[in-house]
Parts: sequence; structure tokens; C-alpha cells
Amino acid sequence: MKIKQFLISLFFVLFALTSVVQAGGHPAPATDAVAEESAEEKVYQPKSISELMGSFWETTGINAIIDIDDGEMTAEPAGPSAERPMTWFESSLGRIIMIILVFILFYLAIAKNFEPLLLIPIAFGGLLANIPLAHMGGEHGMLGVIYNMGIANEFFPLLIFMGVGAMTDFGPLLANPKTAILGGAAQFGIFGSLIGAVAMGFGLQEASAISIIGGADGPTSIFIANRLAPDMLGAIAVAAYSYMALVPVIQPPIMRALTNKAERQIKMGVQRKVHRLEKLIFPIVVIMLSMLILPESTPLIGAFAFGNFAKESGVVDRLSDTMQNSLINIVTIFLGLGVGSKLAADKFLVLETMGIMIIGLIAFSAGTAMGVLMAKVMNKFSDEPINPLIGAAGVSAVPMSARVVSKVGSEERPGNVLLMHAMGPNVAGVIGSAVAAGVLLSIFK
Amino acid sequence: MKIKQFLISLFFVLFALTSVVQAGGHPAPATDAVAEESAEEKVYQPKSISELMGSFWETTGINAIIDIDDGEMTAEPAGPSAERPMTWFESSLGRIIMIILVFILFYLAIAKNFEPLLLIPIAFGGLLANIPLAHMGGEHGMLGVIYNMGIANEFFPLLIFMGVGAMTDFGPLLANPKTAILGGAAQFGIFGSLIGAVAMGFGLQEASAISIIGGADGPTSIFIANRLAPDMLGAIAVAAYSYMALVPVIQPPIMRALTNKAERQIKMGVQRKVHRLEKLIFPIVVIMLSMLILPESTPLIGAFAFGNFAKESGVVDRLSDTMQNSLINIVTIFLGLGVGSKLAADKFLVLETMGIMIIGLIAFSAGTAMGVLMAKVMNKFSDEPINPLIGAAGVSAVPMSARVVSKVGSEERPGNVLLMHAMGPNVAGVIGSAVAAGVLLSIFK
Amino acid sequence: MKIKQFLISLFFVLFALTSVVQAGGHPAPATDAVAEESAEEKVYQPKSISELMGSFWETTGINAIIDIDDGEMTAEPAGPSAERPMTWFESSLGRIIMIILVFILFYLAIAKNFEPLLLIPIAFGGLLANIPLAHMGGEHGMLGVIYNMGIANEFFPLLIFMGVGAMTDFGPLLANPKTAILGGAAQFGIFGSLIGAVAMGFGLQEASAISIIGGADGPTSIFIANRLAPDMLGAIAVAAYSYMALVPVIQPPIMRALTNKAERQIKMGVQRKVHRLEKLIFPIVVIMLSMLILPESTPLIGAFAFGNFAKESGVVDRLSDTMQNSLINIVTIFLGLGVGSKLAADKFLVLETMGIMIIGLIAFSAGTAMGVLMAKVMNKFSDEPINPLIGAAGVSAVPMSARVVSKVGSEERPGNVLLMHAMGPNVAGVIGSAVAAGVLLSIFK
Amino acid sequence: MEEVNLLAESFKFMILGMSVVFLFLIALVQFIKLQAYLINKYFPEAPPAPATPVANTSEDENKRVAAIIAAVSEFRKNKS
Amino acid sequence: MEEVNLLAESFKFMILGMSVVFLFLIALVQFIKLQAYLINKYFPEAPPAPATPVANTSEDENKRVAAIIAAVSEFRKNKS
Amino acid sequence: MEEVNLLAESFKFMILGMSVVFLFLIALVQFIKLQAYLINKYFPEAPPAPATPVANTSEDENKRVAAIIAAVSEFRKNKS
Ligand code: NA
Ligand code: NA
Ligand code: NA
Repeated sequence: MKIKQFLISLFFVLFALTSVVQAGGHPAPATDAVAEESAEEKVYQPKSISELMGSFWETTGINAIIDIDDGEMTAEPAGPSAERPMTWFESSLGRIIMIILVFILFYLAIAKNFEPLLLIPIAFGGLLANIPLAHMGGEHGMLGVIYNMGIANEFFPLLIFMGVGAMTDFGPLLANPKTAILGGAAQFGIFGSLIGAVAMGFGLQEASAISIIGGADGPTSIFIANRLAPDMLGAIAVAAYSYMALVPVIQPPIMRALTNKAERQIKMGVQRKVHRLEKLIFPIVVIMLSMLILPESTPLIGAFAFGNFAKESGVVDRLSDTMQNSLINIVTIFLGLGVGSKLAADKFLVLETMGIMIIGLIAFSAGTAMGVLMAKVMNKFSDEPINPLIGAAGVSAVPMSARVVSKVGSEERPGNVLLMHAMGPNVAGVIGSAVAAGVLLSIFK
Repeated sequence: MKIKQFLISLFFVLFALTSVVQAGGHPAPATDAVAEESAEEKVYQPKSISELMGSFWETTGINAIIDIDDGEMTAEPAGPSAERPMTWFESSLGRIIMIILVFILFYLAIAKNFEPLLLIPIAFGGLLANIPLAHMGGEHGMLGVIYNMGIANEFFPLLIFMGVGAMTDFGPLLANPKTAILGGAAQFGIFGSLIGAVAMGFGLQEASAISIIGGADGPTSIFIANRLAPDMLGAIAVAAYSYMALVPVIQPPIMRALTNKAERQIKMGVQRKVHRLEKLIFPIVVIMLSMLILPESTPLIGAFAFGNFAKESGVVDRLSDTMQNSLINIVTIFLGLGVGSKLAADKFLVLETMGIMIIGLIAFSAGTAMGVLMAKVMNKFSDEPINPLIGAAGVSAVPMSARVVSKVGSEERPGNVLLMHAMGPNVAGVIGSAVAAGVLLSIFK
Repeated sequence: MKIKQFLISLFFVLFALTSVVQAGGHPAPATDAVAEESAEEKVYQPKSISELMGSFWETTGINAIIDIDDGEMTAEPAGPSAERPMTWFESSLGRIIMIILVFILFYLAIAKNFEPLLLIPIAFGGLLANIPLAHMGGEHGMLGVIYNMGIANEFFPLLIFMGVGAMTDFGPLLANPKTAILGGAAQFGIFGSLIGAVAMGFGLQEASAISIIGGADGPTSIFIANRLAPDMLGAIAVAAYSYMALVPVIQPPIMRALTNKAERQIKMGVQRKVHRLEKLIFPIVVIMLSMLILPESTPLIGAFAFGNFAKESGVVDRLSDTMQNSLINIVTIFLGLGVGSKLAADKFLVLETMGIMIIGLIAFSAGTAMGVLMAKVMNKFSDEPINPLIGAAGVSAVPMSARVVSKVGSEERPGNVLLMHAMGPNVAGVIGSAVAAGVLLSIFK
Repeated sequence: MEEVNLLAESFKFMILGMSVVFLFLIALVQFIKLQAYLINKYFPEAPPAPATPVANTSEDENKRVAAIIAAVSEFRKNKS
Repeated sequence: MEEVNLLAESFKFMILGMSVVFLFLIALVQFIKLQAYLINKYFPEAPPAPATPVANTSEDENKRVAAIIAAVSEFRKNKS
Repeated sequence: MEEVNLLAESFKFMILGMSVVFLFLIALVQFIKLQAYLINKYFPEAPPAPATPVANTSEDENKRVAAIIAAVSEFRKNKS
């Protein structure tokens, strides 16, 4: 009851004051209202109820999909100047295909647990991007706002990389540093597929953007695709995350084909204990090296090293914790939706997408193969035995790939746990891909 | 002591290096300093201490409020071109009225627990927006920066909606789907009050923006107000949240007036168990329907469905958790402050505000009444008994309205728990309002 | 196996549909590809492998540091128009000095625990800003994006202040309000060092920006530096945080020099219990006062008061919790990196930096001294005894300074706990600095 | 300002709006019924509560939230 | 650059600045005293802890937060 | 589009890229070995776990964070 009194007196006071004061005060609001209304009346023509229903029908999605010649424009975050009219395919059948594809991605993410953290936001972004008339990927649409906020300027992939850095433990690499070489060999996945992409007819810059899928690293792929071939961003990101999820399917046959049973049964020694200072200094060493050799790679490696340094410093745990949790989660949501905007039919359903899918698969396979072969070579020349399987982990796809290695290893010889040995090449593969990315950027600078 | 040595040697090294090197190096800093200083001297005229005090007095807020003719400009996030001089009322008495209003909102939020999560940031934003001379709602002010970041482009309301989606359980609606119709009937609150607003003299577009208060849904109201009548955003948002908080006062008398005791005592059966897959597919069904029927509603429904889908998928709990917690909290703070910037006296204290308040109350009442009446009709024709009280929950105002229904129901018949049955119309009301919002947008597109 | 089938059929469907449809459809992608490629060929000239290696060498950081005359431009977040060519010193030796300085900051933060939450992000930002060729502080670089997002518009310092407000307990100040005067006296650190800075040759505006270091408050320093002398932001921020970390070294000798043993042994009474309403109303009183006296200080005080009010209201704990945790952590990371971008050699290694360091030390010392002296005077005229040591806490540097007071006090007289009594001047010092900042802004408005 | 035609227009808006809202929700109700029928026919849930492994996992996950550190290390797996 | 009038100006700034700071804080002290007087006169807190319902809710909440605040207070050191 | 010179260029890219990647990682390996040697020589870790005070602090901090997180998760119940 007291509440009611409050409200009534609030009304009363407001009304009394405003009406008294407005009389002698500023008359603008009234004129504004009139002006606005006349503007409205110009815009809005009275319609009969059936005309109103008819014009409503024009705004439905059913009509947009059925009507072939509606002249809908593509949605571009860069604004209307970058837009073009959609073809009839893009505005009708294309959307349907893309929505089916989105449902397949949902199925894989939920039922098969394929990289759901990225695939669900990407696929949902793709769903939204294919809604007719809503123009959600445009400059003022939700997806376009997100795209301009953090993808066009490459900010979100770097923040993800920062969080991944804060989650990464370089201990296994520091304990057995020479396994880093395996993370280098696997980058053949990038450069080998680059040749393949050129052979397939892509230009050099596009081919480079596609080949980065072989880096098996999400943020790096998005970063490079955005720089070198932004039109292909959606296909490249989807390919990268899909194949990362398919690592348990793609890698084992290649690993088995290139090794014999004796090699796969090799046991590796216990890793030495790594000093805390080694872990602390390591990100600094990496960033200094990339500064000296390859400044183009420093955005990626710098963000990664910052996250790792913050974690290993041990004095800013609340920041490191934020990088690993709320910040990376927020950015993951936005990054996924923003990338998903590139799954609009007019951007995704082009012939290039087929090529990107094929080259991505080649890249993963080539990287795996070269990693295993290099591990075989190293095993020959090393004092300590090296199980060639761990070379496959060099593609990165952290930590899926290392787990696959461990699984295959223990199948061949129960009790042989290779996980920690595979983590070395695995994290080295992340650095290797960032370096490879830097080389590609420096070429096209 | 070691620290001191460090500092001293740091000083020494820096000093030695910079002074030696600067001698032969780049002389710009020195000239810069000179140039800057001369610029300063032009700007800054030496003053006697009493002149200094006098000019300080000019910058105090007391002077700004007392001095009638100071030509202060209104603060607009769109920048100086959108600004106009304040009237004497706006720059003096108006501010005082608004500050009193803000204190009333604080009181209601804290002592009465009226939607404090939104009212406290909004009211505090209003307090800051009414500070003289600080221009905090302007392009470079804190509130203006926030406004441009996420309200002018409607990003924040959508993120809130995403979080609300991730918090919503559609189980009760899925268990008894026909109660969704009640969430439709209650949208009469929107369209009935639209007629009222036009009758009161508002233009069609403004009337539509105001009538959305009847949707009883914060983000939807802000989204639509921003599109159709941005000048009224403050009043509409405050009205929407205030009446949502007042639901326990507004609804029960209407509910009792339109039903007889026997109806209010109706017991409803136990709800069936809902399959997990139903919950998972539901957000997809909603988004597909809105795509087909009403693409204009897809930003709102899409964000809502994304949040719900992420939660129900069960594979991205860390994202869903972030949507429900850190992300929605951060955005709530910003949204509140940004909306509060529209409580500046020059924007809020116009005659229209009175009309908005009155129409808002009509809208809530009309929505409640129509929900109850529709439930009575459904009870007549349904096999299972339907307690007409649950129709009131169709206005949304989740979950306050469902709770009010449950409270009234158990007062009429102790032990009769209607909460779960009221949740169905309640969440359907959210969808219904978003659809209604889409219709309004499509009309004025 | 089912996965493989899925993938294959996905490929097939996509390929069939797109190739069939593209034939009759929109031919743009193909022409696009051709156009893009020809553009590429213009850009990219075929090179022999040794030419390629050579041009790669040009992009290495080693070359950039060695090569004196490479005409690299400074990185400016405001874009290319604000850039100028680097001197040879800035692009070579200067970088090395700055990187060494960054390592010293890392050492102090990690080994000595000197304000690590800010110094680690700032120093890492400084490391990234000094990487040759990467241009990370430029308009499109990671640091430049951050700078433009929240430092150029002063948004981040205000968010930090909001979080600090939500963490601050004004109970001790409310229990013994007259100790607030000590927080005023310590602001002599600001204005005394302002005279010193002018005497040293700085212009009035620059001198004001530097003197704010005496406020011993991070966000206030960054806010004011950004307004009055953005070029000096890096040096001012580093000085402010470094001296705040050095409070346990700087303050005790001054405290002991200005007091006798009897004074230092004074015991202070038990504080009265503070009513919850007092805490709730206090932030409102502060904001109203600053509105009336000094609107220029309201961005800082307003943000601070909002945070504190949200906490004390007790009804928006989830927002207050977010301000104190995920939001302030995220902003701290960004603020640090953004400020760090001002540690680029071309911005930091100027003669002014030496002056800033010296004046900062003077400011801290002068503030401490005046706080202690004022406390001595108050002790003479007060009914209740006041231990002059607590005056030193008036510089703010919350809560380090209050702890130092408590430590010195209990050394002089075991069991004499001054902590709560020192917290009063300590938090008053925060308000005092914000007021002083407002005065400086109002002078140069 | 009170012109008759504006009132008439707003009345037509109401007809249109309420029709679309009801159309939408009726369609939604039908789809919900259809999916409930199909799902419960083709994917019947086993009688006891913790039957399906997926729902089970989700439950476990919720429990794990209490001890976030453990859950976080679990989640790290999904990042690369 | 060392001009006498700049020094004089900065001295005047000091006079102005310290005056305003003291003025502000003295006013603040008076308001604090006034509100303490008024609040404790008109809203006296009942002797036992769970007296007023509002304070009670707040107390409960405070207890729940107590663990957090205690733990966080360590971290507060580094913030200002 | 299949011009021979593009293929040749991409082959050269491969040579350059793989060289730089290996160069980088080999340098990295050498630095890791060097730092491991230097660190374990000049800062040998004491045998028992909680040896260095810094690491100790970090452990405490982790424990404290655990307490916060546990408390926060408790607190989440109040969220709406
Ligand atoms: Na990789
Ligand atoms: Na509603
Ligand atoms: Na201070």
C-alpha cells in the first residue's frame, strides 16, 4: 500500500512540476513531436487491413525464400558500400543448404563432442547469418557489430591465444627440448598444402591463407585468414576446427602406415623435473626469439607468451585465472558468432570452399606424416629412444593430438604412457605454426 | 636495501644513457616541449589569486545550478552536432527534480527490492547524467562512451537476452504447450495500449515504442525504444522496469476482479516429464519459426535462442555459465548506466514522460486482463482444467509474474501450487513480446 | 566410422549442389578470384630463392635493430597521420634499453612483489611495444586497439576505479571522520611537487600531469595524465605504480624523522560501530558534494561512488561481485597492456622521464611529510589522542600505506594496532586526490 | 493531434499484431506437440532418472562446478 | 624555461588546490557527522545483531560474502 | 590458372618457411638447454617441495584462490 502511495505522489509531483514549468520554459519537445509526426506521416501511408497483411507478407522469411527476384543485398560488416545483390541461389536454395550444414555441425558438436566450444557458436552464427532480410551480418546487425569489434582487427583471436597461453604448461617441452623439432616438421602440413592449393588454382595469397589450416590451431588460422583472405574466413575456420575435431579419425591410420610395430612399442624414459625458473623464463625466450627472427609473428606469439608468463609468474593469479576463464569464454562466444557470420550462403557456398575442405584434409595428413617421419629419423640418431608416434602430435591440435598418440601407443603396448612425451611436440607445434604464419605474413607484407 | 640500490642504479643508467644519446639524437622532444608550452601560454593567462578563485567558482556545480543563463549544452552521445543549449529549467530545477527521482528509485530498489539489478545502475546513471558541466552523457563522457558502445547499436540488450535465454527453462512450456496461447493473449497489453497512446496524441511510431512496455520485458523494451523512439528510451526503460517491479501490486486486483472463487481454486494436474531432446530442439524450432514468419524478430529471438541452446546442449557449459554470470553482469552494469544517461533532465522531464507512465500502467493492466480472460475461455473448452489465474503470467515479467500467480492461487486454496503451470505462459510471454516487437519493426521498416 | 561417412556425404552434397548451381548462378566469385590474383601478381614479383631469403632478412628484427637508416615510423594509436620517423637511437639502442628496463620491472614485480597486478601487464605491453616492425602500438596493432578502446577515452581507468570503489570499506573513515583531514593534507604532495616540476622547467599543464603522481593512486594518475599530457602517460603510470610499491621503503624514514618516540607510541581508542545506513549514504554524500563543488572530479568520484554504492546497497551483490572480480581483472589486463604501449623507446626515453621520476619521489615524500605534520597538529588540538603516524596513510596508496603505518606503530609499541585508524586517512586520500585532480582539470578546461 | 485516421491505423496494427502473435504461438504449439510425439516415439527415455549418459554427464558437470578447479582442468582439454 | 611568473602561477595553483581539497573534506566531515547523528537518532540499531529485517538480510548476505571478502582482502593489497 | 611460375613460387615459399621454422625451433632448443643448464647450476632447487619462498607464496595464493572459488560457487545460488 505504501508503494502505491509512493507511485501516486511521484506521478503527482512530476506532473505538477513539468506541466507548470514547461508552460514558461523550452517549447522544443512539442514542436519536435509535431515535426516527428509529420515526418512519420510522410513515411507511413494509411493502408487497408488487407494491404497491411499483404505488406506484412512481403516481410516474412517464407516470401523472401520463395520470391526469386527480391533484390536482397548481401550483409557485409564493412557497410553498404561493400554489399552486392544476392543471386537467386544465394537467397533461396543456398540458405537452405547452409542451414542443413549448420544442423550437421550441431549434431557433430553435441552428439560427437567435436570441438563444441567453437563449433556451437560458429554454427549458431551461421544460422543467424542465413536468416533472410534480417541482415544480421551487416554493419548494424548483431553479428556485424561483433565482427567489427574483434575480428576485423584480429583482436579476438589474440585474446583467445592469450588465454590458451595461460592454460598451457610448457613443462614437457622444457624437460625434453629436442622434441620441439617434431613440432617444426609437422609444419610441412602448411607448406606442402600451400603447393597443393596453388596446383589447384588458388592464387598465392589465398593458397597461403588456406594452407594455414595445416597449423591445426584455431586462433592462428583465423588471424591469418583474416589478413590474407577475409572472404574465406568462414570456410577456413570451419575446416580448421572440423579437422581438429577429426584428429582421432585422421591421424591413427597415417601413424600406423608409416611405422612398424617395434617402433610403435618403444618406451620412453621418465622426464626430468623442470625448475620453476625455466618455465618462467621460457615465454620470454620465445618472445625475444620471435622479435629477433620474425617480428611478423609477434602479435600471435606475444599474446601467447603474455598469457603463459602471467600464469608462470605466480604473482598475478587473478589475472591469469581471468584469462583462462571469464575472458576467454566471453571472447569465444563472440569469436564464434563473428566467424559464423561468414557462413552466409553468399560467402560460404562458392567453389573455393570445396577446395579449402580438400586442402585442409591434405594439410592435416601431410603434417602428421612428416611429424612421424621426422621422429623416426630422430630415433635413429638419438641416444635416448624416441617413439615415432609422438611426431604426430607436432601438428598441434592441442591436446587432442597428444591424446591420440597416447591412445595408439598404449594399444600397441599396454602400460606405455606417451602422453607427457607427446605434449612436448604438441606445444612446440603451436609455436611452429605461429612462426609459419609469420613467414607467410612477411612474404605478403 | 637491495631495492634502493636497484632504484638508484636504474636512475643512473637511464639518466646516463638518455642524456648522452639525446645530445646527438633526435631533438624533437625539446622543441615539442617548447611548442606545447607556448600553446599553453596562449591558452593560460596568469591570474591573481582572487581571479583564480573567481574562475574556479565559475566551474562549480553550485554556480551552474544557480546561474540561469550559462548556456550549458545538452549532452548527446552522437556528439556536439546533436547538442542544443539547455533551457534554464533543464539546467537548474529540472536537475533537482531528477535527482529526487533518482533517490526515490534508489529507495524502491534497496528498501523494496524492486528490480534492483537494473534500477540501481539506471538510477546511478541518471544521477551522473544530471551533474552540471560534467557532460557525462556526451560523446567523450563515461556514459556517452557506454551508450555508443552497446546501446546505440542495440548490442547490450541482445547480450542480456542471450543471458536470459541461458537462464530460462522451457520445460514447463514443453510439458503443457497450449498454455503458450496465454502468452499470446497477454500481448494485447502492447497493442491495446498502442491505441491508447495514439488516442493520447502520440504519433504512430512513438506510440508503438511506448506500447512495448506492455511486453513486460526489459531488453525487448530497450531494443524497440532505441529503434523507434530513442529520445524516449529513458522513460520507457524506467517505466518498464518499474512496472515489472510493481507486478505484485498491479496484477492481483485485476486477477481477482475477473475470476470467481471457484475458478481461482481450480487444481491443475501434474506436469509430464519432458525429454532432454525436446528442450534441445525447442530453441531451434523457435528460431526457425521466427525466420519463416518474422525475420525482424530474429535479433531478439536469435540471441535468446542461442543462450538457451548453449545451455541445453550440455557440451558448452563454460560458455553457458559465462552468459549467465560474468557476461550478463558486466553488460547489466553498462546497460544500466547507459540507459540512465537518458534520465538527464533535458530528456526525461518532458510532457511525454507523463504519458509514457500512464500508458505503461494501462498496458500492464490490459495484458493481465486479457491473459486471464483467455485462460477462462480455454478452461471452458479444454479437457484438463486450467486455472484462469495462470493467464496473468502471460505478460512475462519473468519470473515475478508467475510467482504472483502462485501466491494468489495458494491464498485461495492452500496447497495449490501453480508455479510450474504459470511458468509456461510466462516464458511464452517473452517469445510473444519479441514477436510483437518484430511486427512493430516490420511496420515501420 | 559413422563420422567418416558423415564427412564424405557432407562433401558430396556440398560439391554436387554448389557445382550444379554455380553453373547457372552468380559468376562473381570466379571473376573475383581472377581480379584478386592479378592484383596479387602486381604486388608479388617472382623471386629467386636467394632473393626471397634476402627480402626475408629485411623483415627480421635483427636487421631492424642493426640497420640504422631504415626509416621505421613510430607507432601511434591515433593512426599514420600522427606518426613520425624514428631516430636511429629510438629504433636500435633505445629499444634495448627499454627491454632491459622491462626486465627490471618483471624482476621487481615477481621477486619483490611490487604491484605485480599492474606492473606485469604494463611491462609486457612495454616489451611488445618495443618489438621492431611489428607496430603493435599502432592503430591496427593489438596494443593500439586496446589503447583506443579504453585509454584514449579514459574508460578503463574509470572502470578500475569503479571496482576499487566496490572493494573499499569506508567504515573506518565514518567511525572517525576527522581523520579525513589527514587525507587532505597529504595532497600537498601533489601541489608541492607541481611547484617543483615548474621549477624544473616543465610547462604548467605538464607539471600538473606529473604532480598527480603524488596522489598515489593509479587510475587517477592515468586519467589525468591522459587528459593533460598523454605523451607522458607511460612514464607517469610507471612512476606512480613503482612508488606505490616502494611505499614501505619511502615512508618509514620520513615518519620517524618528523615524530618523537612518545608521539609514535600514542594509543588510539576503539572505533565506534558504524550503522549500515551510514555506509549506504556515504557514497551519495560524496558524489553530491563533488557535484556541487567540483563537477570536473565527478567522472572519477562518480565511478568510485557507484562501485561503493553497489556494494553497500546489498541488493546487487552479483554486480558488485563482478566489479570486484571478472570486470576489474579484464580491465586491468587491458589497461596494463595499453599503458605499456607508452613504454616504446620513442615515447619513454626522453629527458622528461628523468624529471618525472624525480618529481614523483618528491611528491610521495612531501605528501607523507605533510600528512604526518598535520596529524601532529591535530593531536595537539584534539580531545582524543591521535598518533601522528596515521597521517602518512593520507597519501592513499591503499592499503599498503595504512599497513606501513601499522607496522611502524607496532614496532614502536608492540600491541599497538593502528591499522583501522590508518584506513580512515587512507581512503580519504583517495577522495582527496580525486578532488585535487578535479581542480587541475578545472584550471586547464 | 487526435486524428481519426491515426486511431484507425493503430487499430489495424492491433489486428495485424495480435494475429501474427497468435499465428506464431499456435504454430509453435503444434511443432512442440509434433516433436514431443516424435522424440518420445523414437528416443524413449529409459525409466530411471539417470538413464541417458549425456544427461548424466551434464548432471556430473553441475556437481563439479562446486569445485571449479577440478572442472577447469577438465575443460582445458577442449582448447588448443 | 624557468620563468618567474610560471612559478608564481604554480604557487597560486597550490593555494587554490589545497583550499578546495580542505574545503571539500571539511564539508564531507561535517556531513558524515550530521548523517551519523541523524541516522543513529532516527534509525537506532537494536542491540542484538538480527534486529531490523533489512539489516538482517544484509547481515546474512554479509556472512555469506565473508569468506570471499576475507580471501579477497589479501588480493586487495595490490589494488589502489 | 595453373601457371608453372606460381607453383615454383610456392615451392620456394616452402623452402623459406620450413627453413625459418626449423631455424627458430633449433634456436629455441639451444636456448632451452642453455637456460636449463644455467638455472640448475646457479639456482639449484632444494630437495623438498616447499623450498623457495616465492614458490611457497604461489602455493598459498592458489589455496586462497581455491577458497574464493569455493565460496563464490556457493554464492552463485543467489543468482537470478
Ligand atoms: Na601447429
Ligand atoms: Na511479454
Ligand atoms: Na591520494
